[in-house]
Amino acid sequence: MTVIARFEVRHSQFLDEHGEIAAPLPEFARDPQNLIALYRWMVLMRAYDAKAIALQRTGQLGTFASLLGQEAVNAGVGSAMAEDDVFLMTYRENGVQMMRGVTIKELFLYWGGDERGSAFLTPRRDFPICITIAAHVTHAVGAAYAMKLRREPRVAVCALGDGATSKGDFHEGLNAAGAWTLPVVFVVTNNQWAISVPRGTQSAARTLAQKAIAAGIEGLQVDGNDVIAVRHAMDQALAKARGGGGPTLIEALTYRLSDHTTADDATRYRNPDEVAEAWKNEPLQRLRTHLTACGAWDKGKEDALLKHCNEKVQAAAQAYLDIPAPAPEQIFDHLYATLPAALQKQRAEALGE
Amino acid sequence: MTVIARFEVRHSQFLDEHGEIAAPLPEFARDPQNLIALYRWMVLMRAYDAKAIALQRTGQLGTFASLLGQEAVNAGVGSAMAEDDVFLMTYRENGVQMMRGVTIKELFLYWGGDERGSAFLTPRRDFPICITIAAHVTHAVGAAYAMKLRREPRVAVCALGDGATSKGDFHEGLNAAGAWTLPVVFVVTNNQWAISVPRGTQSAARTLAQKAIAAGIEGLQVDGNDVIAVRHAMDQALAKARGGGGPTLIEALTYRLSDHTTADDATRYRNPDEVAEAWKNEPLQRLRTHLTACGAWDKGKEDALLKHCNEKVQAAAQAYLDIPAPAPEQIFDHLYATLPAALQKQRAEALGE
Amino acid sequence: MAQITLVEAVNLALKREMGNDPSVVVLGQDVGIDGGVFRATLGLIERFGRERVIDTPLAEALIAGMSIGMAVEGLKPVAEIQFAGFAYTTLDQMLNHAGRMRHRTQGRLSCPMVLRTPCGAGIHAPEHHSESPEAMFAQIPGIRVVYPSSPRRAYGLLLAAIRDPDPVVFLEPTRLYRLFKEEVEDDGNAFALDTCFTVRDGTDVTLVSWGAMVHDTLAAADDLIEQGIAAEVIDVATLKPLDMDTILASVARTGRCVIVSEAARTCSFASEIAASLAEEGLLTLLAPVQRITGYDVVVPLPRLEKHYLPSKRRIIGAAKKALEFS
Amino acid sequence: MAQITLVEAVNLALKREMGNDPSVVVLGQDVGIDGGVFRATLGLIERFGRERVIDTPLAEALIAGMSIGMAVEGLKPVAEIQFAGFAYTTLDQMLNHAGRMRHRTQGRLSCPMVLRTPCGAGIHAPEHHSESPEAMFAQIPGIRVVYPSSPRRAYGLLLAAIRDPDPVVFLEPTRLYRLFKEEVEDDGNAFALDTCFTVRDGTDVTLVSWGAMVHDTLAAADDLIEQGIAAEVIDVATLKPLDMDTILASVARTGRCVIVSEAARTCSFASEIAASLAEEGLLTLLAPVQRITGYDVVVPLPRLEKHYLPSKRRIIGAAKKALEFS
Ligand SMILES: Cc1ncc(C[n+]2csc(CCOP(=O)(O)OP(=O)(O)O)c2C)c(N)n1
Ligand SMILES: Cc1ncc(C[n+]2csc(CCOP(=O)(O)OP(=O)(O)O)c2C)c(N)n1
Ligand SMILES: [Mg+2]
Ligand SMILES: [Mg+2]
Repeated sequence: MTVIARFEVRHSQFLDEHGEIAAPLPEFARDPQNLIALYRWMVLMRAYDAKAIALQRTGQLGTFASLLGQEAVNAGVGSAMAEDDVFLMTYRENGVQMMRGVTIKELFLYWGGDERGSAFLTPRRDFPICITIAAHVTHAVGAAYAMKLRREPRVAVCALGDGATSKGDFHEGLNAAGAWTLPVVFVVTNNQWAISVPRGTQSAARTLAQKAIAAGIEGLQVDGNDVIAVRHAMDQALAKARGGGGPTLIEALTYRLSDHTTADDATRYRNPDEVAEAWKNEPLQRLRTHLTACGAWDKGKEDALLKHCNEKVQAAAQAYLDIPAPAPEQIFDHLYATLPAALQKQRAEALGE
Repeated sequence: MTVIARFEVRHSQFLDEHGEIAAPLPEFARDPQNLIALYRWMVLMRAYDAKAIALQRTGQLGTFASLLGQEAVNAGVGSAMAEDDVFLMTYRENGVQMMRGVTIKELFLYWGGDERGSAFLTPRRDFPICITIAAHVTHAVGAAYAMKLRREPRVAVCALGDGATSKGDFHEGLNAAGAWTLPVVFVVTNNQWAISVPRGTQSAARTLAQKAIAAGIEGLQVDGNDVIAVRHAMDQALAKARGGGGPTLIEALTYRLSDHTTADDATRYRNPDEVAEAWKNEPLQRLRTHLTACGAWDKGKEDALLKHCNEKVQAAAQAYLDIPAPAPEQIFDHLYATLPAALQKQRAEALGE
Repeated sequence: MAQITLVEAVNLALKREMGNDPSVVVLGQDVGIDGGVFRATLGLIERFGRERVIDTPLAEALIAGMSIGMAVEGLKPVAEIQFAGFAYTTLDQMLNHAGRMRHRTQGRLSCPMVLRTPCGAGIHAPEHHSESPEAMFAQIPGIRVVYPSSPRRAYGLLLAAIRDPDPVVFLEPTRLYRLFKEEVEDDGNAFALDTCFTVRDGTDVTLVSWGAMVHDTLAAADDLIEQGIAAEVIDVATLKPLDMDTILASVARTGRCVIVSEAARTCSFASEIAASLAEEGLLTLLAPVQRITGYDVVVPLPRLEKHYLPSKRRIIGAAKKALEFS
Repeated sequence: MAQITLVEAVNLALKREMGNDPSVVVLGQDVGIDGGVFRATLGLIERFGRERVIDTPLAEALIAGMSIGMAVEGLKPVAEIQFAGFAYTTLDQMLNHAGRMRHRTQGRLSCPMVLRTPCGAGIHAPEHHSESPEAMFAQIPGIRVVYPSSPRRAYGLLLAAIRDPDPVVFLEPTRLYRLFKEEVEDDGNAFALDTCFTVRDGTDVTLVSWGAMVHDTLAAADDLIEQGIAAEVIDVATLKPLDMDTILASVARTGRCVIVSEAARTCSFASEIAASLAEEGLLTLLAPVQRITGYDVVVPLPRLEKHYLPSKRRIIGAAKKALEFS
C-alpha cells in the first residue's frame, strides 16, 4: 500500500465566542470602522428578520425563512463581493441581498408571495432565490463559465446549506467547477440543521469542507459566527478566483437559531439546551464585545443603531403593505419574451372570468 | 488556521506489469491453483468478448460494449463475492455476471436486443444491467439497506465507471451509504475513458478513490490490471461490510483497450500510442507470466484452455442463434403483475395487426 | 369509527400497514421525529423505530432510487417526497427503472414501492410547493398513479397502493389535507386501484375531476342543481391505469363532459381524458368536451394563485355552456 | 445548394450560428473531438475551439443547469443530451428553472438556451436509446418544444431555436438522421417557431404527425391516394406553443383526423391534439379522432421494437376507418 495523495481540512477563526482575538487579525479587521460597518449590517438583518416574523404572524406575509444566527455569514459574504460579481442564493441569504442592493421592501414582496419581489434591478445580474435545494449550484457553474470565457474578472458566489451538500446537483456542479477551474466560490452555511435533520444524519463526512476533495478543489472551514473569518476566507477565495485560481468551497459553521421557517416548530425535534448553548455563540454579541473592547462601540451607539434599523425596517414594511396587489393577468406576463398566440387565448379566458 | 481533518489515499498492487511480485502476496494468492482459477475465467471473458464482437460485426448481435482489458477487475470482483450477495452492474461487467452464473447465451440474448437476456434465474437477485449511468448506485444503497435491516450478512456490490463518478446519483448514493454505514462496496472501474472523454476532463480530483472522502467513507485505489490486488481489496471490503463496518469505495485502475462500444470508433479521439502502451499493461499476460514463473502454467495448458474457451463460447453463440424470436405480444408481458384492463385493449390492438 | 382528516387517513393507513407487514418501511425527508412537514408520518418512528422510519439525506433521486433497490430486495418502501415540486428529479428513476424492473427482467424481479407526495395549489405556499405533476407520472409505463380526494379514499387507496406488487405514485392534495373530516373505519380494507368513483349522480352533464378540484367540482354541482342542472361528478382517483369505461358510460348518458383539473393544460391528464372521449365517446357527445384547467403558466406565488386555480364559477360556466348545445 | 442529411443540417445550423454570434456555445458529452455520438457537432471544436465547444463531465442535470447559468449570464448555450433517455434528469432544471427565469424575475433575467437531444425508436439501439419524451417537455410552461422531420426544417428551426430569447427543447429524430437527403440552402434564414407545416394537401382525412413518424405517415398517404383517398398531412414540428389553428382548419375541411406518434399513448402529445379537437373541432368532426401511437409499454429492445412503432398499415387502417363514418 503506497500513499498516493494526502489532504487536510483547515479551520479558521479570528474572534472566539467570547469576542477575544484568537488569531492575528487580517488587515481589514484591524480598522474598527470596517468592523462597525459590518456590525451595522448585521443588526439591520436582525431587525429585518424580527419584522418579517412579526408580519408573518399577523397574516401580512407568507411563510418566511429566518436568518437569525446567520448574520455573520451573510455580512462576510455580502461585504466581500464586488458589485458585478454574481450571487446565487437560497432563501436564507436575505442579508447578502440587502448588502448588494435589494431593498427590504422587495424582500417583503418576495415573502409576501409576489413575483415582483424578484424583479429587483440592483443587483442587476444576481439570480433569484433558489428554493429547489442545490439546483443553483449548477447555475453558478454556468455563470462562472460565461465569465471565464469572456475573460471577465468576475466571480459567481453560490450560497447553500448543509442539507444541500447531500444533493446530486451540488456534486455535479462542484466537480465541473473544478474540472474547468472556474471563478466560483461555494459557501456552505452549515447551520447544523436541514429542517429536522441534524448535520450528522446528513452525512458521515466529518466536515462539509472535505466535500471539496471529491471535486479536486480547495475546501476549508471557518467559524461562521465570526464575521472576520467569513470575510477573510471570502476575500481570499474571491481573489484566487479572479486571478484564475479556480473554485473554493467554504464551510461556514453556524447555527440556525430560529425554526426552519415560520411553518415549522423546531421544538418538536430539537433540544432546547442545544439552542440555548448556540445562543451563547451567536455572532452579534461577539463582535459587539470586540468593538466595545476596542473602544469603538458603546451603549449610546448601540441604541441609536437599533432605533435606526427598526425605523428603516418599519418604513420598508409600510411601503410593502402599501403596494397595490398585482393584476390577475400578471400570471401571463414575462412567461415568454412575446406571449405566444396559444397563450393569448388563455389570457383572454382568464380576463373573461 | 488549525488542521481539523487529514486524509490519505492509498494504492495497492501485488503483481506489477511485468508479472513480478511487488508486495507480499495475500494468503489466497500464494496457492497458484487459486490464481489459475481466476486466470481461466479471464481467458473465457476474452474469448467471449471476441465472439461478441464477431457476432456484432456480422449483424448477429446489437451494439456491444467490450470488456477487453478489464478482465482482472471482473475476475477479482466476481470471485470475491458470495453467492447471495447482490451485484449491480453496468454493461461492462459481463465477466462478473458469468462468474455469478449468468450463461453466455443469456448475455448474447441481452446484447441481441432480447429482454429474455435479463431474465436469468442465477444469480436470482442480481440486478439487471444498468445503462443509465450511475442510477444503480442508489439502487445499491436501497438493497444494502434492506440487508442491514434484516440483519443479513450479505453485501451489495455496485460497479461503475470513471465517467459515472461525475453524476449526482453517485454522490447521493455514496453519501447515504456512509450516513447509514451500509454493507455495500462500490467498485469504480477507472478505464481512463468515458466514450471520448478522458479521465482528466471528467474531474480535477487526483484520484477517484478520494471521492469517498466527501461521503465520509473509506476509499482506496488498486491496480485494476492486477487481479490479486482487486480480489484482495474486495475480500477486505466485503468482510468489513459483512461485519457491519460499512461501505468502501475501490478505484480499480485499468484501461479500456477496445472502442467504447461497437458503435464507436476510438481512433477518432484517442492516441494509438496510448493504446499500445496500455496493451503492455494488460491483465492476462502479467498473470500468465507469474503463473509460468511459479511453474504452474505452460504452453500446453494455455492452448488447451484457449480451445476450451473458444468451444464454450461458440456453443453458446449457436444456442443463442437458435432461440426463436420472442412473440410480438411479449412487449406487454410482465409490465405489471397483472395486465390492467386498459392495457389488455392495447394488447388486443397490437395482436390485431 | 372516527372522523378524521385526509392527512390523518394517510397516517392511519401507514400505521396499519406497517403493523401488518414488517417489510413496509417509510422513508423521506423529515419523516422521522418531525412526523413529516405535513405530519403524515406522525408517530410512526415511535412505534416502528428508526430503522423502518427513515430520515434520508436531502436527495430526492436517492429517495426514489433507494426505494427501487429496497423493493427489488423484498422490502415495501413507502417514500415521501416533501412537495411535488421536488419530485421531478425522481422521474428518471421512476421511468427508467421503477416502471421497467419487472418487464426488463421478464418477471424475475419486481418493484413494489410507493412514492407519496403532496400536490396542488391553494395553500399559499412558496414557489415550487403547489405543483400538479400527475401527467408526468401518468406517462410512465409500468407504474400506477393514484390521487385520492377524501379521507376514506385516501385510506383505502393507500392500503391498496402499498399492497400492490408494482410501483405506485400516490399524490395527496395538500389543500384537502385538513379541509374536512370524514368517518374512516380502520378495517384494513383496500380499494381497487383501477376504478373511478362516481361521487354524485346526475343526468345532464358529466363533471370529471380528481384531487382537490373534486371539491370545487362538487360545490359547482351543488349550485348547478339549484339552477335545475343535474351534474354527475366522477372522481377519477386512480389515474393510471385509467378506468375510461366509467367515464364513457356516464358521458353516454349525459352527452356532455367537463373535465376539471388544476394542472396546466398542455399534455395534462385532462387532455388524456378528453382525447379518449374524442376517440371512444364521440358518437355520444352532444357538446364539445371542455377542459377547465390551470393555464399554461407557472403556478403563481400565493398572491395570484386564486386566479390560476379553476374557480367554481368557471366550472359552472362550462357546464352551462355544454348544455347550450342540443 | 447541397443535398444533406438531417444530422448534417443540424451541424450546418450550429456552424452558421456559432459563426454569426460569438455568444453561442455548444456543450454536452462527447461533443468535442468526437463530434457527438451522432456527429451533429462534427468539426465545431476545430473551428470554434475548446472554450466554445465544451465536453462536459457525465452529468445531465449539470448540462441543463449550467446552460441556465450561462444563458442568464448572456451566453446562448446549445446543449446536447446524448440520448433522450438520459434527458429525464434535466426535467427538474427545465421546469423549475429554465421555464421560469423570465417570469420569476418579471423580465429582469431570461434564459435563451437550447437543449437538443436525439429521440425516437427504430435504429435498433440499446435500452433507453429510443425514447420519445416530447410530452414531458411540452408540459412545461415557459419553454418551447420543436421536433423537425426533414433536413430543411431541422436547419431553419434550429436557427430559430438558437435565436429565440426563451428556452427551447429541440428534439431530433435519430431514425431520420441519415435516412434521406434534401437540398438545404445555408442562407441563415430561420423558420417561425409556432407554425405547423402542411406537407401534403388532401381533402378526405387529416393525418397529423411529427418527428420520424411524419415519414411513415407520408408513406401511408402515398398508399392511400392509390386507393382514392386524399390525405392531408401535417407535420406539427413546433409542438409547443402549438399551432392548433392549422390543424383545426384542416379538420374543418376533411372532417376526419388521425394523429400519428410513436410515444406511448397516455398523456402524450397525440392526446393533447385529440383533446383540442374534442374541444374546438368537435362540430366539424365526422368521425372519431384516432390516436395511432406507441402502446403504453416500455419501448422494446431492438428485437421487438417494430411491433411497438406505429406501422404504415396501422395508419392506413385508421384513415380508412375514419372514412367509414359518414
Ligand atoms: C430539492 C428540494 N428538496 C426538498 C426541499 C424542502 N426543503 C426546503 S429547505 C430544506 C432543508 C434545507 O436544509 P439546508 O440545506 O441545511 O438549508 P437551511 O434550511 O438549513 O438553510 C428542505 C428539505 C427543497 N426546497 N428542495
Ligand atoms: C445518464 C447517462 N448519460 C449518458 C449515457 C451515454 N453513455 C453511455 S456509456 C457513457 C460513458 C460512461 O463512461 P464510464 O462511466 O467511464 O464507463 P465506461 O464506458 O468507461 O465503462 C456514456 C456517456 C448514459 N448511458 N447514461
Ligand atoms: Mg442547514
Ligand atoms: Mg470509463
